[in-house]
Amino acid sequence: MARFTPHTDQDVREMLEDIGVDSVEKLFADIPKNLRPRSFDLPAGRSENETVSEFHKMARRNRTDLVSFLGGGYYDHFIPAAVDTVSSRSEFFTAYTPYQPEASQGTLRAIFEYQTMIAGIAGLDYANASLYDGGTALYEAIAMAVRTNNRKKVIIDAGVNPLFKRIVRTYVINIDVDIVEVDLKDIHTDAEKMESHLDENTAALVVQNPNFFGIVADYEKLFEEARAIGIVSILVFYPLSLGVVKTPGEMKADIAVGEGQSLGLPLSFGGPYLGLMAVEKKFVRKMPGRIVGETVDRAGRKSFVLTLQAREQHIRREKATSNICSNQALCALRAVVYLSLMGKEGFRNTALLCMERAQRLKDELKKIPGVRVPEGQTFNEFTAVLPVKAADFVERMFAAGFAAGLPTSVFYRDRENHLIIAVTEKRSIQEIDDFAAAARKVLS
Amino acid sequence: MARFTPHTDQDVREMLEDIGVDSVEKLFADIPKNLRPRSFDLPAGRSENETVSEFHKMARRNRTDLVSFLGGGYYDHFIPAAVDTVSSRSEFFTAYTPYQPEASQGTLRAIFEYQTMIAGIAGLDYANASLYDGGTALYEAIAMAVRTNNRKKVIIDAGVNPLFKRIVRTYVINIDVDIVEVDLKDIHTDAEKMESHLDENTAALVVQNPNFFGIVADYEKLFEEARAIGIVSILVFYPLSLGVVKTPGEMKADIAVGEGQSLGLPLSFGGPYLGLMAVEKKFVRKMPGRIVGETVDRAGRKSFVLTLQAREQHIRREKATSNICSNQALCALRAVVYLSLMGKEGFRNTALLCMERAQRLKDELKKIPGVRVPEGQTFNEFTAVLPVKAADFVERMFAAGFAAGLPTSVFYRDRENHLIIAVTEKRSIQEIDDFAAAARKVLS
Amino acid sequence: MKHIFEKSVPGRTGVDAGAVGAGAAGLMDPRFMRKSDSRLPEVSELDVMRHYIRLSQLNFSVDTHFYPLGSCTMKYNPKVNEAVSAMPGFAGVHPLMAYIGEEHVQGCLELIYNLSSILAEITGMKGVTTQPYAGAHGELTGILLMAAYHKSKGNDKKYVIVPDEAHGTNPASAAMGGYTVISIPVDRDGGMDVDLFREKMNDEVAGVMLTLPNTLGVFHRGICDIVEIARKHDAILYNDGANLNAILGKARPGDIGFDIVHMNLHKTFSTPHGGGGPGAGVVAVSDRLVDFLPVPTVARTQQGLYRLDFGHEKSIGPMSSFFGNFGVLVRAAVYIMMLGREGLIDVSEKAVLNANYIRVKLKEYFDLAVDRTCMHECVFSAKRQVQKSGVHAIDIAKALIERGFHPPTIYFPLVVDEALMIEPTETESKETIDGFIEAMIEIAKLSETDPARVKNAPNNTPVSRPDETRAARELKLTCNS
Amino acid sequence: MKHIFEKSVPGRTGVDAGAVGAGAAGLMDPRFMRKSDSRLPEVSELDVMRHYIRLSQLNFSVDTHFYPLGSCTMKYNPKVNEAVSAMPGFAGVHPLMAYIGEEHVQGCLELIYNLSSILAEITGMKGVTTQPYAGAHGELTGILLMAAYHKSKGNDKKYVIVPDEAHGTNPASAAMGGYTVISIPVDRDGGMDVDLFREKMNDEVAGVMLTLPNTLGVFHRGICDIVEIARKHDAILYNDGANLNAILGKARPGDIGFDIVHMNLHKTFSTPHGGGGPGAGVVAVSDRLVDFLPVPTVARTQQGLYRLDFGHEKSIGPMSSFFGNFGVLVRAAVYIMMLGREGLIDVSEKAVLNANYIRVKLKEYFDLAVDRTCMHECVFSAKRQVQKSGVHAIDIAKALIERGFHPPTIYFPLVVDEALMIEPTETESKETIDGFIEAMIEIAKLSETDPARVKNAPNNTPVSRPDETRAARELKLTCNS
Ligand SMILES: Cc1ncc(COP(=O)(O)O)c(C=O)c1O
Ligand SMILES: Cc1ncc(COP(=O)(O)O)c(C=O)c1O
Repeated sequence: MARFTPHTDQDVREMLEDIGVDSVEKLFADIPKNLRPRSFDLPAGRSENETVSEFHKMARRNRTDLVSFLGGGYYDHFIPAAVDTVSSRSEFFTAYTPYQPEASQGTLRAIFEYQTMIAGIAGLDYANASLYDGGTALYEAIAMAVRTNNRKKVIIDAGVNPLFKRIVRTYVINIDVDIVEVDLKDIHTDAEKMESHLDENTAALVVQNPNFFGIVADYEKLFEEARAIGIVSILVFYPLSLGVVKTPGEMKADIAVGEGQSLGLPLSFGGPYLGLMAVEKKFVRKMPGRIVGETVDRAGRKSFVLTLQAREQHIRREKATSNICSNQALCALRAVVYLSLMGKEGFRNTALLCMERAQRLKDELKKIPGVRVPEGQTFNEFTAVLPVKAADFVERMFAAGFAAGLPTSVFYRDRENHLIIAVTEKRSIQEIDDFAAAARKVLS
Repeated sequence: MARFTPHTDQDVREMLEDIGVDSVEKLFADIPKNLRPRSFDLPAGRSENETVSEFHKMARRNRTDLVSFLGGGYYDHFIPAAVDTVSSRSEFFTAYTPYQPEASQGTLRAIFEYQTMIAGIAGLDYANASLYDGGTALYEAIAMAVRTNNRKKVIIDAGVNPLFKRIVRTYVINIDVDIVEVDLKDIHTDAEKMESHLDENTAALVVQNPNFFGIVADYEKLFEEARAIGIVSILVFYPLSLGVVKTPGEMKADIAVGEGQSLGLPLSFGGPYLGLMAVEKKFVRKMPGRIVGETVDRAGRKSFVLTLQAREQHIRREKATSNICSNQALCALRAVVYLSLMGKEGFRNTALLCMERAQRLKDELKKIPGVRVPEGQTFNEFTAVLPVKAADFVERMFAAGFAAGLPTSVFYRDRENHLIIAVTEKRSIQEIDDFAAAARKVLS
Repeated sequence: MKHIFEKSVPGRTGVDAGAVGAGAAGLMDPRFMRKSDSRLPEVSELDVMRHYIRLSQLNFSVDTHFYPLGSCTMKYNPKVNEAVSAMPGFAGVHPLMAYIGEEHVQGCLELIYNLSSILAEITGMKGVTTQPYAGAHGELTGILLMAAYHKSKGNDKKYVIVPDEAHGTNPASAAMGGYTVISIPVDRDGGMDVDLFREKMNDEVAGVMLTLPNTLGVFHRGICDIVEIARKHDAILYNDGANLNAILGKARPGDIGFDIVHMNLHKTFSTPHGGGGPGAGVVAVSDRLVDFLPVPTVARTQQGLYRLDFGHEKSIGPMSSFFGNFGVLVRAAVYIMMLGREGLIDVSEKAVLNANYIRVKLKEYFDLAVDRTCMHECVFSAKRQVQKSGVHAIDIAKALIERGFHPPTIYFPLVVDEALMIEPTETESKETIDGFIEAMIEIAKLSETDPARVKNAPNNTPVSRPDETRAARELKLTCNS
Repeated sequence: MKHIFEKSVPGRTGVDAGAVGAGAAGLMDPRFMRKSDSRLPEVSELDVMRHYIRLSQLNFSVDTHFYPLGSCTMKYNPKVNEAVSAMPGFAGVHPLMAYIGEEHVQGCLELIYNLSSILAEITGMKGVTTQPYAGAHGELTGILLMAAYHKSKGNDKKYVIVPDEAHGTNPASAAMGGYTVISIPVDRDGGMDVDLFREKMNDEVAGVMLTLPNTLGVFHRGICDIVEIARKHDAILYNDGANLNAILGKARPGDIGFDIVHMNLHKTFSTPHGGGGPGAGVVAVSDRLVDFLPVPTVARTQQGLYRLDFGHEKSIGPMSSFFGNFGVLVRAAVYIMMLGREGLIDVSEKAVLNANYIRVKLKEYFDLAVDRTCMHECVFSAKRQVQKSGVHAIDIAKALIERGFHPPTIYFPLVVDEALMIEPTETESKETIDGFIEAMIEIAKLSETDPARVKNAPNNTPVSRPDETRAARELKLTCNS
């Protein structure tokens, strides 16, 4: 059994003597006998060797050989090896929240750069140091809006990731916020219907770009109208798409939130991921989560510290802007390293590559009789309407070695033949063509 | 295509201007036109993404699912994860030979500790900072012997790893050293025959423990006799076995060499491995390779430096003790971390576990009709004589999911039915029993 | 040191994304395309490497320093955690695979299922959700579970009781979940004042949040009374289990009478803290709350197959996108398998032993917040130093940094003036702890003999005493602002 | 800092090896068993981690510092190298699998085969062995190939000619392979003196070892004559290709007339230098030496299967246990695939550009060993500084360390007094190089104005100017000696 307590018998004896008790058990005397465990039925420990081998077997029960076209907001993007090199530095990954700036300038500076980059790609003024994931970040944005204008109604486009919407609905079960979901027109935002919902009771308006079905739109006009009546505009974004897609800033969103997984994080069966939040200047003091700011030290040296801590739970307790404490700092570190490595050119080119590859698959699939691809601009994910149930298609494509995409039926009762297909820069031309060929076979 | 040259066009222009030439090509003017390449026909570059994917496919063409009982001097031992954490520290793995002690105390201290531990496990006085591998280390030991007593004949027990012996034979093709190989008695050292070869012309005597067939012996008496007539005793050792097996020091060997792969190095299809060398005090100034020594700096601080450099090629050129320059430093670092992690107890227990597991398999196999296991003490590897050709058995065991061992026919023409089977602490009881069951089936 | 942006040179490139076709940019209608600069740096891979490796060297961390940051459980985290969680069979798996082809991800589902069962046994609870991403997220989950429970019974309750020593996330979570917080002070023994509690208790109280042992390192002595009183008013007992590392195998929240407990897997069950996260705030509940747990959960069929279960109609719904921070769950599962029953008990015993050792060794030099046997941490106050020589807890912290130790927690608990909250954890050796004790004593003495030296620390760090007020006032939050 | 042994406490344990049965130790006859102490330390995993991580922080390295160590090609090594070589399909494969079941290791064999073909094309050669573990080992391989060649023709030759600027491994390898070394000085242009060479040449000369470009950074101008003269006496032309990084796509040893070349894959084709190794010294040969190459080689059948070929009866035999440092071969293959034809040419162009930039910027301040366009490195001498103010090359090196730069090579080439051999490599940016140039100029000036400051450097390192004589005299080579 592995053990990480370094105490020798002699250490224990000496320490107990100094403490003045004669057994370790005495130190637990405050726990009454009747509160002792009724059971503590756990297996015996194992060596590291045995443990690794057990988990290796478990890991093998997950398929890693499938060529994946599965997205839904989480993508199989390429991660440069250098990201791991940095994020596995002990000094980064075994430190904690940088409360003590003298002992944490590394983490503080990295987060400061992260804030800069997230604001930069979103085209907004500020960003915080991370939130848990895209879905919880969306809720935090909504809460900010509600705090800002004290209104209760929140209009959400049905094109927003259903995984995010579900979280928002859970969060509001015991508070006075109404979520109004506005249906799509086929797979597009129904702008007119959206507008018709905006009123003086509306706290926030939430749209996603590209939307869950892959459709890219421009929400600038909608946001303008919203602003005119004091509504906070929230845009859910896919960070990597911003290499080519119009930014939240360019659309004049007030708050942009997104899932940061595409910025150098492995899919890892759902986490750890990264909640991104960037805001227009005036919202900065309302932001949840850690924020790093620049200052000078007593010798006038440029220094970085956690700032605006008065918003946070450890100072403000029940009046804090959020309850968040531990965040996704290591994921944010990965993101900043990823973005540094890609740089301006790599960031744009990755987005272009994704788009180009997706287009190729779209074109190939369109040629298959019975397959329809609804009109609309898309980035790296698109919806195809199949002549069969999408779930059945996916099942048969597994057999051919592909994770073929996400049947919308997983989240929407109707639309049984809709399949959402994602293509990243990791998919080679060959794989795309093989996929099309396999699809043709399955559908013939 | 990936590129690691950071030069922008402007950088190049400015630099050329400062140099005073108008093109980079001009800098190559010293290479005459007629010496320019007749061809340079290489593929275009690829991105990191594409490259990883290509190599991933290649890696998949190697089986990693076989349960391995293959040894032959190279073993599938468990490597604690912490070894990788240390050896992948940029400060260690992107530095070079510690010529500048002020900038290299980390490497120097680690090597110093490595020297201490290798000497410690071998039970000898000193060790060097590493050699290429076990086989080349054996040659270096022989060369030391020849340098020491100026004799030409080297007696090698046939139980020494044939892979090592082959290297020694290559090394001596153009120098005046005679290699005399002494046959085994079945799979044991033929001590009498050995002794009969020792004479005043003999430079060195080489034996291996455990020998290639897995047999453990005690060579103390033989070494004593050799010493009496000025022969240098060289023992080839398997470092992990020294958790239980009598040490080179206890046998009073003069020089001990071994393959260090078992000390935390992956099998990696043959390298990088680690040539170990430990010596009796009086041989220290004859050792090849780097050696780190302790001293003090100008402020009296404990310091570490490369020492006895006057033995080496960069000072002594053709008179150096060896031509070795780059060695296996990173592998030595892994070994020192591995040994630190294991410690006294883990080192011994790993050896005991190996022995225990091997014994179990031996016992099981013995029960199979027609299988014979020759008498003799063994550590974690033993020879079984099968009722069929060992190569055929191995072939059929592949189909059952096992790398069943090394047929001696690979190296020795006779002995077609001999199979050398290795068992490490990584093999679970279950795997051992499955192996025995599969063997029974194949042999029935 | 420069920012990465200051190292940027126009036209310099890092990782090549791959060859883009000439027509790629033409595939999208320009109206939908980005026109503004992404403001990303233009640097080489080497630039990136040198920059961030140099940055890392400015940090203190568990792997390089003793880090007794109270309440944060900065224990050593076995490196094998990282190796296992990075296995392609875990790190490479898309979570939506569980929705479209669960048979292909049986290993991941099994891991979640097994870990859930083990955590239920460790806490003495019936049901578990792995969804919460951190302790605070677990708390919110708990609060919403409370709400759903009371609503299902038709009760509309308004308050949640939280003792004042509680971690800031407790009241914040209660408020975020829609409740008004009633704060109760601690008594002289460091536990929640039971009389005051009894007084404040009423039928409108939805729940009580208790940390056990609490943030003063004390196992509330009034716990049995508290449980009884709460039960009487049908208030849900919530256990902030961030300090579970003190009582593994010594007490289980479920046995004590709690209905909900969140665990900080990243503390008790070892995940490197990552400079602030990620963590995992797994929640376990008693019988009566199981039906309200977030969906989906992982179920096991009679055939031994693992599948997603969306079945609970009473569920509060999902708290996170999938199953929580799966990578952190993997690490906890690895850790628990390695330690096993005895190893986990050993963790708590040694954590408590180390804390008490520090307590007795330092009590002569610093005032204890509560002068009695502590659990996994001991809380001192620098009151005495402040009075005698104006040396504050923060000065002591900085003097420790100067001596190569990460300081204890000093901003918390708020109920202790000038707090020094020391949690050594079980992985530190007597030698290391003795070194720390020596440094603390030296600083205590220096505070009397030469307080200026303490107040001027640290002198060997990249920066010293940055101006926090200025940071908040000037609000420079990006490199280009 | 203490040694790991000084941190050892009896009874403390690190990694648990696993549960050993009570009878295990009884399985072996005590006569064959160890009785002495293994002298290993007894420390926890955390002790080990803190110890070695702290040690690492005492180093300069490419990932943290500019490291222009001449002749060593300390370029940045892409991190992807590490990721690929650690793939279980490579790192986990037993080499003897190639002997007992080659069909199960086709990927490894293919990699060796492909890399060999590519390296043959890069050098303009016909056959390749990947067996040599490092440059020096490649040299010895080459020497033995020479010997085998001459022996096969019935010629017993005695000498190998090596210019005096050559790396120490050249004469050492020639001697180790059984030859007597004839050393030839360089001429004023930095190349081997052709007249002297012609003079010394005779039929007993087995071979000539030439570094190209040589260690003065010069492409021997007399190369065509040298080739012709050597050929006339049937001497084998050996190219020390450690500097191949200067001429990728600009010249190929095979086209020039060499019969043997060794490459330092760890230099030209990027492997992290590991604090001293491992490397890979792959050897490529011309037609007439192919049959003598070490066995086994990897062959490709008509069916596209890869297998071991032991077929050459003229082979000198194996130089290493298997196929050389396979992990290093993987890295080189990854690097070459990423860069491709144009990328490799770019490597040499930028390496030479950087070196010449330094050359012209510093020639005013330091004496050049050879005053002409250089290739991948430029060699200065500190003669002027020695004469004027007693500042030696080593003092300049230490002053550079003080300023955060790893020094150039100063112990070599031996033919240059007070050598400063600067190889910036192609991966360093103009900004970094400008910073280095500035530091060098500052040191040059300081050598005149305040030489003591230079001679007292460095002042900011863990140690300064250790006493090497004492180390060699007292010979303390282990912690317990
Ligand atoms: C007692 C206590 N409760 C709750 C939390 C909140 O946990 P987290 O930071 O994971 O959200 C913490 C963490 O600091 C804590 O110490
Ligand atoms: C020119 C030259 N030749 C040969 C060598 C020897 O190579 P290795 O250190 O790999 O044995 C070196 C390495 O330093 C070198 O620079």
